[in-house]
Amino acid sequence: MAKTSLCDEAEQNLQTSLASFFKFVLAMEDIHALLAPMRLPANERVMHTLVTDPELLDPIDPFAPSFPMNAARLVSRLTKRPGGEMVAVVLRPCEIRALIELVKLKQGDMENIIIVGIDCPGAFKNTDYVEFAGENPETAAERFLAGALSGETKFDGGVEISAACRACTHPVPQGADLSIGIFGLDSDRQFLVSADTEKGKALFDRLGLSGCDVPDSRREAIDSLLSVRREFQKEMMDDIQKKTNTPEKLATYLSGCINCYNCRVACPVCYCRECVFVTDVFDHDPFQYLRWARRKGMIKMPTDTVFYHITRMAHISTACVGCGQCSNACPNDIGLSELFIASASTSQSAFDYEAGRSLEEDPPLTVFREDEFDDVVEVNH
Amino acid sequence: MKYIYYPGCSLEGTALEYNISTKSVLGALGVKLVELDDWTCCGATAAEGTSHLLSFALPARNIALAEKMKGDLDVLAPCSACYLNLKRVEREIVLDPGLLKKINQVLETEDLVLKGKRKTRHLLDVLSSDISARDIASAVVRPVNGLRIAPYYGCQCLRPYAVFDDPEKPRSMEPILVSLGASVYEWDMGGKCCGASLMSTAPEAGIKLVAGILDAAQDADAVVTVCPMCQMNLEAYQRRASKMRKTHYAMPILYLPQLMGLAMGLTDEQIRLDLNLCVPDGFLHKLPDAQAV
Amino acid sequence: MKPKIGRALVVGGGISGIRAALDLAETGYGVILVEKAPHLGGVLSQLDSQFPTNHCGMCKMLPLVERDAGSQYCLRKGLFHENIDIRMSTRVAAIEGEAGHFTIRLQKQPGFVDPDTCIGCGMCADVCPVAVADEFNAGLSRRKAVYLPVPHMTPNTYVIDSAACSRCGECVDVCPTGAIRLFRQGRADFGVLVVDDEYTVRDSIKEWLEEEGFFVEAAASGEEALDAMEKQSFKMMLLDIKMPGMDGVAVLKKTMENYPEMAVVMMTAYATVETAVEAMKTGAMDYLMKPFDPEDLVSKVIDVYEVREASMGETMEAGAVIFCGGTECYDPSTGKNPFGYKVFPDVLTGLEFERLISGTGPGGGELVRLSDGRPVKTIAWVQCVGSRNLQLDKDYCSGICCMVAIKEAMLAKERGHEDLEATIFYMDMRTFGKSFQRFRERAEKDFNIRFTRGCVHTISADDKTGKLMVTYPVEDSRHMEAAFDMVVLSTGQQPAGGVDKLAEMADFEQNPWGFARSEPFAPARTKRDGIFLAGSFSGPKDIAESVISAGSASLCASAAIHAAGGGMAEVDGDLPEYADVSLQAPKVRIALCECGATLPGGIDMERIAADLKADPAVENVFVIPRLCTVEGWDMLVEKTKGKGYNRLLVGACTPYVYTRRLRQLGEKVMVDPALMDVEDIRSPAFAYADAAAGDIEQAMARRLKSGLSRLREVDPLPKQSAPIARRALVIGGGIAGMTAALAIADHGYPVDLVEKKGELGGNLNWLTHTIEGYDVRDFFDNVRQRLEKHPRITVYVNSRVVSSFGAVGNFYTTIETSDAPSRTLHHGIAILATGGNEAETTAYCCGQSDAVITQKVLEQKISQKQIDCKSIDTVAMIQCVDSREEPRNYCSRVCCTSTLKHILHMKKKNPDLGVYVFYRDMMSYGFAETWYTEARKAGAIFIPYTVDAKPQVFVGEKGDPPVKIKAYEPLLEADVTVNADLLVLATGIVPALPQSLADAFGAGIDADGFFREAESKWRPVDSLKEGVFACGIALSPRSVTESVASAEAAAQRGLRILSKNALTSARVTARVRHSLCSLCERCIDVCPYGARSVDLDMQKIIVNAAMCQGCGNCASECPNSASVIDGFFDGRMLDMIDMVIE
Amino acid sequence: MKPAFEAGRPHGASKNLEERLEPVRKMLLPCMQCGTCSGSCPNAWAMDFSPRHLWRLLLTRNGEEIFKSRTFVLCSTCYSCTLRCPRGLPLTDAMSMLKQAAAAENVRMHRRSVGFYKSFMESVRRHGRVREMEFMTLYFLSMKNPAIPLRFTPLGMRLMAKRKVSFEIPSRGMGRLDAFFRKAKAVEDQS
Repeated sequence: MAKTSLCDEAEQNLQTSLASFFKFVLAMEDIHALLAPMRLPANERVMHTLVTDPELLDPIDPFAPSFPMNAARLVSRLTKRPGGEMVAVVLRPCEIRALIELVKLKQGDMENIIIVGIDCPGAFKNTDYVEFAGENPETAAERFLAGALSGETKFDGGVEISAACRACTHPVPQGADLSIGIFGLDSDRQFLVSADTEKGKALFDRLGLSGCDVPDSRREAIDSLLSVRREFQKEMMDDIQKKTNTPEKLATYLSGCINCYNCRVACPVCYCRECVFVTDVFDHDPFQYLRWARRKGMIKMPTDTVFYHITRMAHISTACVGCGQCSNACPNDIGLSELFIASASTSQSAFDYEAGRSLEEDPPLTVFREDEFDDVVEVNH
Repeated sequence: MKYIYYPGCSLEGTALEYNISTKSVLGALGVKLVELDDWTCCGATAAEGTSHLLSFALPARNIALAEKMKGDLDVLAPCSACYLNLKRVEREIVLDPGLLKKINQVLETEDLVLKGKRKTRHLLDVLSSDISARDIASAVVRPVNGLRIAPYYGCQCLRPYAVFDDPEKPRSMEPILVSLGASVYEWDMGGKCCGASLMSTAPEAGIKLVAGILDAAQDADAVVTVCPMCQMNLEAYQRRASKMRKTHYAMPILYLPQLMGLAMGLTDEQIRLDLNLCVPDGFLHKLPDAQAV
Repeated sequence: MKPKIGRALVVGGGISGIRAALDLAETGYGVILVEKAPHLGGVLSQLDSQFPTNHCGMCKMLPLVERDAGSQYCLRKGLFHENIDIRMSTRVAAIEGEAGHFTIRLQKQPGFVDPDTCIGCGMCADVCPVAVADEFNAGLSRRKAVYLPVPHMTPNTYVIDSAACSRCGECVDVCPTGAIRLFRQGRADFGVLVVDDEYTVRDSIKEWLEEEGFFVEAAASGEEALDAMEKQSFKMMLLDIKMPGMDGVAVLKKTMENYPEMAVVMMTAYATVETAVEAMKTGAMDYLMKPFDPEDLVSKVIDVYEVREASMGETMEAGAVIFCGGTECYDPSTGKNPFGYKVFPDVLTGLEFERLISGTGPGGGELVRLSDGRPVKTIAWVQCVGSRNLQLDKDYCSGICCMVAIKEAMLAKERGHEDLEATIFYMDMRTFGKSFQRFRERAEKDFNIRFTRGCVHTISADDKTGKLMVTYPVEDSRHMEAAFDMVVLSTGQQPAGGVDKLAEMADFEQNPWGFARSEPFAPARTKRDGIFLAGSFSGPKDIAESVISAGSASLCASAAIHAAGGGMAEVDGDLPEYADVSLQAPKVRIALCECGATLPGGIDMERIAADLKADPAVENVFVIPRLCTVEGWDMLVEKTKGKGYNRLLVGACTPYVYTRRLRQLGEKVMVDPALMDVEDIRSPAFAYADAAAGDIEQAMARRLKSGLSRLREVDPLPKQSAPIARRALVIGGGIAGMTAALAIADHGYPVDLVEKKGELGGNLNWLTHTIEGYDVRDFFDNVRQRLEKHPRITVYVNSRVVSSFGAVGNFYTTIETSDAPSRTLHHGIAILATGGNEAETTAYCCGQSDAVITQKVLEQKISQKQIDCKSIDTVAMIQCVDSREEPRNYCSRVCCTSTLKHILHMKKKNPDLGVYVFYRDMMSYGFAETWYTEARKAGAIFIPYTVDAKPQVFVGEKGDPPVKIKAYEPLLEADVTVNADLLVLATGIVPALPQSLADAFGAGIDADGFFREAESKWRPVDSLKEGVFACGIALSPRSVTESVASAEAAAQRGLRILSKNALTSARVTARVRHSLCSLCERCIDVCPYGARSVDLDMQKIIVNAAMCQGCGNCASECPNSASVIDGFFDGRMLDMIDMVIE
Repeated sequence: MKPAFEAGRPHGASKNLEERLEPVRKMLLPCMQCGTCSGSCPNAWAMDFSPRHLWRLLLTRNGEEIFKSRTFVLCSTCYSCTLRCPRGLPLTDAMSMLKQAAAAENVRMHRRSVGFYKSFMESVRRHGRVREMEFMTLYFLSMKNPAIPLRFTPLGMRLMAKRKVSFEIPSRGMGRLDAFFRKAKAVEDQS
């Protein structure tokens, strides 16, 4: 049974209230650092920042609609090898889920971290955020939540919550030790702290939080958000299916690709130290390019772009958490997240697997079950 | 070809026509028969029902007699019960020397000794193995074309000793029937039991077997058999079977040599259809002579 | 490589023969594998699926050490190993000499098709006018007289069925490679001399033979004949016996003096037959009796001609012989045939059924009635056809049919009509093997297969529905009739035809059931030293048992060769040293075979050559007119002698033909054969035969380019090897452990034997006799003495394994002995022989009364004379106590036999003793069936019970009988009560393999606590982790003799490794490119051989190359090719694919 | 339900019958109760116990039950069971042995078939060959049941009409095979 506490400081707004809370957390003796999105001093861009001094936590801004990268990669860096100190990390649900996948792939470790998850109403693409934040980045979160929590997706200046976020059906954190909830509350000031794991509950107690029940309004708000998102997700997947259901259409869809590999750098679960596409496997002889060109009369350069995306799909579709960073990173605006979310949904449901759901579930491709996909494998028939 | 002929009791009584037709047909095919002098009953199924030793000693007496005769001749038995009883002696004394000793003790009373040197042959064995359908065909002068004949083998020429035919699905009569011009009536009752002496000891059980066979033969023109007991059961109890099944059976049950005689153009006296209890006119009309008329 | 020191002959190329040959070959011996059929695989070449996996899996038998010495693809397709010399269509004619030094004479049947030249194109079969029943499809389809014996062989070359062939010669004319010789052409050179004083005889014979193309001379007398022989050479003489002047016998004598090679056939009349027989002692080959049929005479001459010209006798040396002749299936059409087999088309044998549902079967696997082609919706299996049948003199259980029937029923359910119903009619469902009971329950529960206890006695046809009516008794003695579309007869196994002749020739005995007889407690041995038995040749066996017995036989053979001075092969040195080309850029030389002039018209090899030369990696391309000829091969050798290249690609026909020859070529021209390859360019030429020449050329070029890509990327680095500890550790000192230890030590390697108790022997300490009457104690004493005296065996009693680490070749195991410091042993292999014990129970009032005891206690009481059989009236026994139901849901295999043993013993002491046995299924498999019959004959009454209605037991008060058993008797349809003096419970066996011990060696344990084999059928004594083996009861319940077999098999598996100084990894193994590796460890999870581990200090994934089998799981799991398989590097694979689809 | 048998204490038929059953029981010990005999028997439907059940009774020493049943009397010696028995047991012979036992002990309920066989043998003893009409008459006499002859009469009349059989008054006195029969009995009793 989770422990829950409502934080509601009458004199403070959400922003200041959160800052106080996290200062309190970082002040705990056994928590040595906090990794959280903060507005940077120079240009107020929101980036994940590793803080050890609680006094520097004022610009903490976890609800800013900015999502420059999936922080699971950062947590991986902090925990891949034993570090010794305890870090609290503030993560969006999709970041937690990506982290869980990475831990399964031995790219991170949960032992020395406290995960503080947040309710996630979504975020803009990087360029859109800059546009939206404009001159007043410090109010961006407040402005955004005012609309987003009442169901708005489009905002001033024509910016829109990213497609991946609008299709996301995991707005509430799973697998976090502590969770910060804002859905279904008075978003101006209130937030809900809940502890779901043993680690979280211990911290909860030491923080001296007082217990309370979860307000009914929260459940209703989440349900209504989910139904909108599911509908959008379905439309999106139908649309992508139509656009890419033949090899030719797929090639057209991906034709803008320039092999910059930004998407794989941005992808939290693309964990290879070096991608196979930059190894000698694809270091073709010059003779080879000419031979290909001769065979068909012409060949698009660079080569292997569709192959690259298909390979990436094969490698990560069972681990894809749908965070949308691939689209975010694409310089040529290819709708990669739509494509990857759709393919991930198919492959994960085929294995009855959900990326990031649980540390206990082994990645499907490391598990051998003799009786699966009989119709595909046709062993001995 | 020459055989020692052992007709057995039935062929002197109820199966007289079998005796006569067998001799006539074999004669016509150039086979010589020397009847065993002073033969006695083989014990039929009755000896078995009363005394184990008698059931061997009685047939053994006849084999011992045959052994006294010159030449290396086989004993020919047209009656399946006789055949089996003689065959049993032939086979069992090999397996059980003690039995041979006991038999010979009994045979002493007749001044006979059994050595076990004679082979007993069934009439059907001789017809199908020694003579062959080809030779029979060449003796046919009035082929019984168009007759559908149900071959009925009964039990004892087939079982328990599988000597000349498949004991479950016998076929040995078929080439002979075909050589006579007849067509073989396909059924699977050829090797089934007719009830044997149950017709006397437990008629309520026996009659069902008879009726079952007659039912299955319904579309045949005649049943042909090589066993007096079977012939009797199938022929003589048709009335009772009819009564039980509320139907009217009128199936001619002929001995195989009778049908052969008809096709080979032998005379009535050599065939003696008149001795059969049931030869409906309908059947006679189908015979080649009738067709000619 | 050095010539092999020891060599063994393996007779029979079925599963056990292949296993024995591979075992010996892997250990380093040379093997001659002789098979009388034209193909290997025995009956398994016809069976696609095996219980309990219902897949094949034969490939799991492929060599695991020194893999490069053999082929690494489907074993049903073929077998290649450097050390195995395979002789098809060959029989053993004589075995002389003694163990260690046998002289073997082989006789090869005439081969009309040269397998080295035949390319399997099939043009011969297309024109062959003769069609006969195809034995591969169990006669369900037809084939030509020239045919492929098995459709899936590689290389698949045609053979001619000499009996069916009419010698018309059509095939010879169309064969594109001239592979077929009917030896007709040579007939004119085959001189036949006909000697007879009668003009008409000699003249007509002359005429007949001349018509057949022979050269014939006639002679009217003996003198004339001798003259003729001086003038001209003849190969054969037809010689009349009775002639005026010099008679036939005199001529024969003279001829034999002067022309001993002459084949003389005597011609005789009835009166002189005896003389003719005498003449054969003088040297005549045969005789013919006058008057003769021209056809007989002509075919006799042709036979002689063909045998002389085409068949080859050969004499070889071998140190030991293993007979693996297998069995035959009972033919239900013989005898009384109550099931109408071959009468009703829908009555099939199991083998026919398996062919019918096989994809390579006559109907492509569709399950339809053979009578009318309608779909099969109901099938019945009838068990024990030709088994357990005293009438057929088969008082044994074939052992395998129950499981085969269950498997077939499952296959039918899987592949047949969706609502197909399957029923198995049985008397006892003998699920006595490991996991069999659960397999049966899966069939019953998950597959809804019906099991009906009852012996089918009649099958008839219903003409209206076309169905088969099956009549069977139900337990309450009524009879049921049920309709089925198809009936499958589970035909039993019987001794292979010709066992008696082989027995006479090789001087071994047959057992009372007609199989080859093995010695007590030595299942692979015959009475003749050096002659061994494997597989079902000595009695029905399933695959696992056959594989074990093959291991046991190879162990014995190896020991025999070793004892006679032939050592284990040392494979060091003498390997040709090829230049290291790893730093050179690939330079490929290409040889193209034009295949005579047989390729479709218009193809220009030079054009293809020019196309290939465009690739900068190609050094040169040259064309050879016909590679399969001697001249062609010489030309290749010539053209590859020059320098300037470092890889060779040959474009020719079926590549497998050349694999062996490339090795020879490599040694000649000093290019590593691993850097050579053959690409099949002939198949595309014919696949596109109708296309334009240009298109065909492109197709051929595509193949070659693909081969080129493959070759370009071959890693030229030499193989690695690692030294090993040539010492074995055996854990458990029961019969299995002792046997294994002795077997290894006898080969000269030290063995450490660890036993947890204070004394050796395990269960042998209480067993006294086997059911056959063999004395277990004598046997035990013998083994113990030999073991204790053995200089190479160190025994540690009161000891246990504390921990172990390492891998094949180098294990480090720490053992703890009471009252002594612990010590660490360094060993190359480990054998787990931890055994098992009789299970304890509290069921059926056991423990509440002295009158209720277990079978083990009974045996002890009998041996200690604590039971006076004469003083008791009635004994009851209950089988399967706590067994064959959850949680101990397995059959303990030995209990029914012990029960029978005790019954027979007690009945012998007291024939009037009443014996009542309550059983579920009597598991008297194999020859134990005879003892079951004997127990019945002795008067024991067997009463079946079910799990739902177990017998009830009451322990008596004063005055009552000591124990009272109430149960339902289904045949009498009534309850029965047995008032017994003694109740004996068969509680079965529980294993004694601690989890911690298994874990220490990386071995698995199954649900019941037994050792988990790498594969239950094909690798029954191996762990998935190489170097760890198990035997005896640790594997599963088994008898003393069966334990010996498994122990010898495990020892043999170990010797494969210990016989090497170092383990050399194969060319195809996995490697990690550490710079790319993210250490996600997924590759470790997916490696089935436990060959991978992570080194946390080095932050590296480590591959044990000796354990890696190159399966490729890791490479396909690794997303960025950090894990690669040598020889299958991504770039090369992509390149090859690219070339093929160009 | 009442137990079919209680092993460990005597049960079964009279001592004589049990003794006669012993050789049959010994002969059939290898029986494995497969039921092929029952299934092959054309008369099993009319039997109170199937042959398999009969053998089971025999093996479990329930002789009394056996002689209360008509099963063995209904054997028409067609040898189907013998042919098919997978254990190769001479089942038809076993049936005959049961008939012989019933004949020797004059088991009352089987007097019809016993009478039939005995009358037949009597005729053989007297003449060496069976005289069908005489044997039938003897049989009717032995049954002492006036109802039985009636059943045969019409057939008898038909046969006589064909002169296949002749009506004979059974004659007493010395028979052709008297010595033979006596010796057989003596030899049989000896063993």
